[in-house]
Amino acid sequence: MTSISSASPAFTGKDPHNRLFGPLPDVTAEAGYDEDHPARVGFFTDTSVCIGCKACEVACKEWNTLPMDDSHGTRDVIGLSGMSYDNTGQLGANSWRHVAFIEQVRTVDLPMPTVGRPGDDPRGSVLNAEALTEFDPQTGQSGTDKQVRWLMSSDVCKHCTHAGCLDVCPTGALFRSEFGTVVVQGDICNGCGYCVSACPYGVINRREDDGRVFKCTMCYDRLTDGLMPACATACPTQSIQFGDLDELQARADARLATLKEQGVETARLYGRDEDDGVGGNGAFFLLLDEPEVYGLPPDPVVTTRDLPAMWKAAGKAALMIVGVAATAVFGSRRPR
Amino acid sequence: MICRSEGRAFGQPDPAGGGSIDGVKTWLDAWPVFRQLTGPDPLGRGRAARSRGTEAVVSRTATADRVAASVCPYCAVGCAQKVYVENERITQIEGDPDSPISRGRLCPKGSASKQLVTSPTRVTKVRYRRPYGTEWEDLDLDTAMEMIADRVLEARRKGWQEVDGPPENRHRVNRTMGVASLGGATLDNEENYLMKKLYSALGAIQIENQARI
Amino acid sequence: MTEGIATPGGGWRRADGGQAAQPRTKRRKGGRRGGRGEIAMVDDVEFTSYYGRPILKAPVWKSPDVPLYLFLGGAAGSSSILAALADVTGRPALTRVGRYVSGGGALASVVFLIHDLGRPARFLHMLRVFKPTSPLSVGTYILAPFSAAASTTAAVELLGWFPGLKRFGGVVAALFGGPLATYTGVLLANTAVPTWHAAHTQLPFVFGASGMAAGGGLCMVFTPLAESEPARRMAIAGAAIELAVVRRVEGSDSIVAEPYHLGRPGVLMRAARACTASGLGLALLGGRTRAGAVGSGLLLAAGSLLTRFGVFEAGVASAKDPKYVVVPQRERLAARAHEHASTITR
Amino acid sequence: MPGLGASFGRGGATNFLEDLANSDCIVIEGSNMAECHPVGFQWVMEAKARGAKVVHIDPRFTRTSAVADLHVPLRVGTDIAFLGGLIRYVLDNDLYFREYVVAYTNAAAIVGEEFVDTEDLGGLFSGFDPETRTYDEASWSYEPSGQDSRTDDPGEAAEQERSEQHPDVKHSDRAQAAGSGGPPIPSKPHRDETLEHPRTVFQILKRHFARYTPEMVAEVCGIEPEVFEQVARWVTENSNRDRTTAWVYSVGWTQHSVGAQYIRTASILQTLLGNIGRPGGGIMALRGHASIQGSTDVPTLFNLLPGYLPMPHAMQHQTLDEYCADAAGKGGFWGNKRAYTVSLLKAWFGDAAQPENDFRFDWIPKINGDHSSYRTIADMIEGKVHGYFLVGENPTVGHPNGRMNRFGLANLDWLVVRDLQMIESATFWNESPEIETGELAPETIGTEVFFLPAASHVEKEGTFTQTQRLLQWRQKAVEPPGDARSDLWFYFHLGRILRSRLADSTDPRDQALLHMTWDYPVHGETRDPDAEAVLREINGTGPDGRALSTYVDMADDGSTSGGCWIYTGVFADEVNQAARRTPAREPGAVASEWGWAWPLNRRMLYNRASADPEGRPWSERKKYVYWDSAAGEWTGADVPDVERTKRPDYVPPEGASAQDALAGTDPFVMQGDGKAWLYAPAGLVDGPLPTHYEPVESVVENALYAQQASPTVERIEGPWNRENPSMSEVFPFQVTTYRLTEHHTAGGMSRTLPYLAELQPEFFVEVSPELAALRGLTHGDYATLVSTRTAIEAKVLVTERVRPIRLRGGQVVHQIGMPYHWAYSGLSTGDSANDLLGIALDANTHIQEDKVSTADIVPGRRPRGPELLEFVESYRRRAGVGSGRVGVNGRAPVAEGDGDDQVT
Repeated sequence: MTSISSASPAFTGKDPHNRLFGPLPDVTAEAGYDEDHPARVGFFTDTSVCIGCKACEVACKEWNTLPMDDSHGTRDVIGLSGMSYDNTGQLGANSWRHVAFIEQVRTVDLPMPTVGRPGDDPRGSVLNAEALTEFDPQTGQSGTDKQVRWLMSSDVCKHCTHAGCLDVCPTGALFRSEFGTVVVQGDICNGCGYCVSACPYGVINRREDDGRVFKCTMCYDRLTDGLMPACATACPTQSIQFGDLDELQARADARLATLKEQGVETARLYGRDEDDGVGGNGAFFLLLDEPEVYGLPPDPVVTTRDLPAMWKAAGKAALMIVGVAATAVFGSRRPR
Repeated sequence: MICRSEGRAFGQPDPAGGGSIDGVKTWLDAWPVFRQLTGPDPLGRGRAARSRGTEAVVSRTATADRVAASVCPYCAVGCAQKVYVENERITQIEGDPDSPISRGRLCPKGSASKQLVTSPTRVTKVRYRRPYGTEWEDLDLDTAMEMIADRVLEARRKGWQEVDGPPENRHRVNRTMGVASLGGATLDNEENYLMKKLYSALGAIQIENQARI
Repeated sequence: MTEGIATPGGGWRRADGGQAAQPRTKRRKGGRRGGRGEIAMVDDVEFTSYYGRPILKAPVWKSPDVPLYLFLGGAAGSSSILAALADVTGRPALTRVGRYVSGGGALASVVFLIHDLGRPARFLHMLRVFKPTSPLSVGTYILAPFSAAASTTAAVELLGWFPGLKRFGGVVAALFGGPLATYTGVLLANTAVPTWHAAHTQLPFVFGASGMAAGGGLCMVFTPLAESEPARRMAIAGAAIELAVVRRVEGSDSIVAEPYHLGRPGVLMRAARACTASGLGLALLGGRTRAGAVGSGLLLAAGSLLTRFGVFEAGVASAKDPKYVVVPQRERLAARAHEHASTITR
Repeated sequence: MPGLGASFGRGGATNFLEDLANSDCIVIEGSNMAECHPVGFQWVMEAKARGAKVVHIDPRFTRTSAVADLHVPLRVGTDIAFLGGLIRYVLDNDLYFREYVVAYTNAAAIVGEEFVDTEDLGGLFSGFDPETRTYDEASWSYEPSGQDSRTDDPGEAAEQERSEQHPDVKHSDRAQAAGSGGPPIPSKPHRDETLEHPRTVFQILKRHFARYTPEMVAEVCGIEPEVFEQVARWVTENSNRDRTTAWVYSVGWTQHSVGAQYIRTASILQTLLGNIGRPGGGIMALRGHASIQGSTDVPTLFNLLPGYLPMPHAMQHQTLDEYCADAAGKGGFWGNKRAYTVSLLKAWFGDAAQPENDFRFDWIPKINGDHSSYRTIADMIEGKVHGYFLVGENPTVGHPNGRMNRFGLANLDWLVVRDLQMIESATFWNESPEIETGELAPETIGTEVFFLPAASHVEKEGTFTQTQRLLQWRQKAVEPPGDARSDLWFYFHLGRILRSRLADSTDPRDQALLHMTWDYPVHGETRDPDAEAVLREINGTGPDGRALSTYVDMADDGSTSGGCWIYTGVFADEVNQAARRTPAREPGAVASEWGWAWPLNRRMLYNRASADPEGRPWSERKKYVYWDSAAGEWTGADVPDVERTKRPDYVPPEGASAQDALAGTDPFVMQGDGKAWLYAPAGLVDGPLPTHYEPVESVVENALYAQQASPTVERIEGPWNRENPSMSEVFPFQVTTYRLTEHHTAGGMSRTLPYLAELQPEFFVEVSPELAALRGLTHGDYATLVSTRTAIEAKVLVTERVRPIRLRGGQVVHQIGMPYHWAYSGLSTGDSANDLLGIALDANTHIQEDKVSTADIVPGRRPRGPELLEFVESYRRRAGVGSGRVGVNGRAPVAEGDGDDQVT
């Protein structure tokens, strides 16, 4: 028997079952799937073991038959970006994985800036055993006055718990799949472009010659066949790990603990915290520097968190118009 | 009218042909707003929003006619590949997780293997450039093989040596210096074997391979 | 615009260094001419980014389609209310003009909305679901009945048929007119675009007020003086509120208000203010003359239009510069860290 | 890989990739493994996750360095100095694995009195002939022990040894014949197991490496002594009974004028540390192409027959007896050379090969010098070569000195190119840079070009042999499109047509062709030959006609056949063992039923050394193959690399030969003495021990010896291959070339693919900020690089990952990084890095030194057309080298009669 349920509590953000932000233990059930739906799956991208090979980018494009483009997303054009080895530039309609390359150097604060023969400098070397043993992953020690480190990180759609793109999609083209992922339905999207502005990570984008928007589907079709997404399948060093989200979270916590133990103070998880502005990510990361260094927002918040307040304001503003109009009409002298 | 066209765009096909109560029901079910109002997905974020295309999604790994066991042709790690074939066309190439060496993983080049073998810029017809010619010409494969055979015999003859070396150090060599060959290191062992065998039988010795480089 | 040389110390934080590699200094007020607002802005605030590249995708909405849509929706919405009330109070000329403005505006806005789609043929997919979380979905369910009612009303008004239906249509349109004029504020605010989202409780008022200024202004232009007074009053009230709220939005202490003052959006916003303010003055002082009504009505409409363009482009500019994403979020994090200073360790 | 062959007896990687996970320390040197072998690199990351230290020693900070624990940015071309320093460190501090060294290496062997080391000859060894620039190795020999210099034919063997030293023989790459089976040695040496005798290998080693102090290493390599010490500590702390260190190298070592000696140095170090033949140890040679190991095992190389049998040399090998004399009666598996050779001849010539006709040994053509690829190119320019086959190779881009390569092609009668895409080597006649400069024109080029489309790897079946000697069978997925055919098809049918053309010939020279076995079954519409039948022929058959299971069963009487003896067993039990796909039980375990590895499915070579002389594992942690005394056989995780039932205490009886001449404690079964060679008394043409020489083109003076560059470097001289003078102000910067993850070698398989082209879309060079400032180079703009060969332009990437090196005296060495994938065709285009390079060869291998050269770099784009020629010529004039001007199609200019062209 069908019953008409009211959407209004959700509208206020106060419906315990349809919250617009905050942790959601079962985002899939939230989207109307039965109890026996598959576990929510996700990506854990451990950038401390990324070797920047871009296999993820190519495997993704091969599976999803995406067009080639340059670092600005211009389709069927290529050119050197000058951003280290990153010629993909960004996530977009044509690139659903993007490997960022960040070159960093810092001067070693100790004396002896140049290489020379031993004994030339009585104060000895900049390097000592302790300094050498506590390097970060992705830190090469280069044996002179400068330390170089080259960070690499494969970015992807975050498949947010509270996905702005999904929330604002007016056609239902973007939907939550039974795996808890966020997917665009190509037969529905009419290219309104709202999702593009709603994504706090700048992930989804419109392919201009096609008119529709595109982004990572976490290989929805492969998931239905019991396969891993193409990128995680290809990743040579398991920097991209795919699996049940809770399992990945446990693995990530353990990895972080290990790195911290090894003295890698710069390691941190990104998108792991369910109390963050998007209720945690389905695709989260272990980073070795601040998120913005990788082109990620440091504290993203799903825009719909504030939607109840906005609707309230819009309602008040509409009443204001009616009030002003009424005052204007009724306060004016009647024409003769 | 709106709903009808929408129903065609994304709804389920209407088996009852419309008009009957069942037909209306099916047609209503196909309208996500109805599913929103009546189902567990009032906000239309998940189950209610699923399209006909989504319900029909199937992985092309699942529809393949067969899967061939192969090996990546790029570097020498020797990553195992699974080659999916459907209607005699390659639909996907990916790593074979059973491989003890690669564990199913591929680098960007290996991941681009499908593009390598299905590339539209692959040359699939014999091309021929005549001496002093300024254009490529077409040539039949059989004709090309016959022409090459002619030229091999002629070059072999022109470059034949019974003996070689300065007078004080002259030895039988039984070979031709007229034909040389350079192979890539993506040749199969079987191919290399036939090449070396045939060239040696012809007396050709300047047989080289990328392995030198 | 991109640099391949790594910045020494850029973002590299380590335990041994003690503190962050670079201090985040407080923003200086104003902001200087920053070219395209990328690296050139670094001297203004210090923040880290990925080669100065945007974090967000700039809105793909086209200009002028969307700003025009916002403008027309506002004008049509407010004028439909005006028309309905004028009808009730026996102002046939104002009623007629109001219906024409709202009907014409409704039709045109539908056209612009559809034209802005990547796949215009799929416009009807908008009616596939009803998403309260999507202002565009809600807006569709506002615009659809509104445009149907308003344009039908305008048509029968023009043709002079079915007077009864006319009033009914006018009332229906008026019911949806207010939401139509203000939901567009939510439409822009409910995005990750920093400058838009920051003003999320104000934009509906900006747009509602601006819609009244535009609707009132346009009705003033076409309505004989005898009946134009309500339009003038609504326009004056709208313009006054618009100026006041925009001032608050632009004057915000947050860095994300900066785009309102820079570049093209800055020019647009200044022009909008000039038009609206002068329109307001003219309406107050000379709005009861025909020439004054026409002049002030046009100025107010122009001001409203420029506001829409200005707000739209300021948002686009804010999405293109990572500064407007990183700095406010960093400030937010810092504030939160300050709150929990005792428990948080970096 | 003669460096490995001369050290251990086989030229292949000693371990397998998965085994890297068992390492406690991994040193990657001369390889950018993460970028060039990303999937193999997972095992390095696995080891790292288990706590191993990962060191990357490389001039450039690469994606490998990025995830290493330590990056050592040594100056390009100084690896021998670095490794030599490590050897000295190990010897001086008594950190070598003494028990292993004494038992399993030739450390105790006593070298003859005539040997004089580089220490006493200013960087040369005894026996050098400056005229021919070759060594006579006689003085390098062991002091004979007298008792066991046994051979079946002493006279012939002596003759062989004499002729071995002839320059013609030297130039014919005999070293590579040590690919399986170390070089033959005349006799087993005297030994002093106390290692105290001054002429023991051990003491010679100590003296030879005495000057490679940490300070000297720092000076030569341009690194901190402390960094060196850190590496030394990590390596030695992780090399003992319980722990092992692995060394990984690739073409960063081989592509040097002393490439084989680079590998030798690492071999010496790893042997001293006791890391060979043990899990997590070894030397991992990473090959760069799908079947590059296979292409040397079943060689299409001028100097080899299948299974590393040398190509017969005209001076030495007119008969089968002469051919086998050096090995007959010798110790080690090399002792069965005759059986392998006869089986090969039976496989090729079938019934026509009989004992009474010497198994038709005379049908194998003879070599008498260098017939390698580069020499052949020079010969082409001279008009000496008429026809050329390019089979999946793109030399005008992938080989150094593209211009010279193109001149070679322009002087052929005909050229057959077989490839997937229209590669640059097929379009040289109308699209090459020399068309633009006017040096070539279609109207003057008489080369007839046939482009035949080839089948891709999924359109044919067959085996690749990957980097760890593993053969893996590929199934055919689909038919090739259009005219595309497999190379197997092409050669089979070409042979068929040639045989039918000559069917009636009685000319002796045609008889080999007419009598060779060429009756493979064919399949399908295109009549594709059956690759499995070919593989079975390679495997060989026994007297009963069934496939052989092991080469041990090969006989020299003609009763067995086999096309490549080291591959015998790949078709054991009539089963295609290479097609097996049984996964390993757990990650890193030895997956013995996945594919098939030569020899005899052994995954780790010399694994007898994983046990102590008594046959017990060195430690529980590093247990691998050991003697099970109860069962009376060797057992363990892998196929033992020793006869299964040979007792550890076996002592060869007087007069034993082949494997029977090796003791139960001899793990290096392919060596005549069963030992790993710290000192190579034979097998390498440039010295028994590695010595640091500067690269041929260097901006630095050799700090170790008066001898600047390797004395035996081979050069091919002509106007099209000038050499940049060392320490020249005209060419003040060091250049190194390399690959990127996103592309594959000459680019035919990557620049044509959108998904790869977009990832690295343009040719670029990497320079340090300091060099950019010095030369006014702008990030993202063009720069022009100039050498005596030509000038090319590239986009500039300024990066801190490339750094200048300051040497003593303040000399600053700037290094320019240059990936070599580009040329004018495909989606991603640019000038070709290899055009900048010259050809100078390692005399052991005829492999070119393209990892290091010199050039100048200036901002902006290069001149176009004929102006380019004048631009480069002006550099040549300033550097004082000969003109590079050429005549029609690159031939020597008639007017100048420039006589320095040595190609005769």
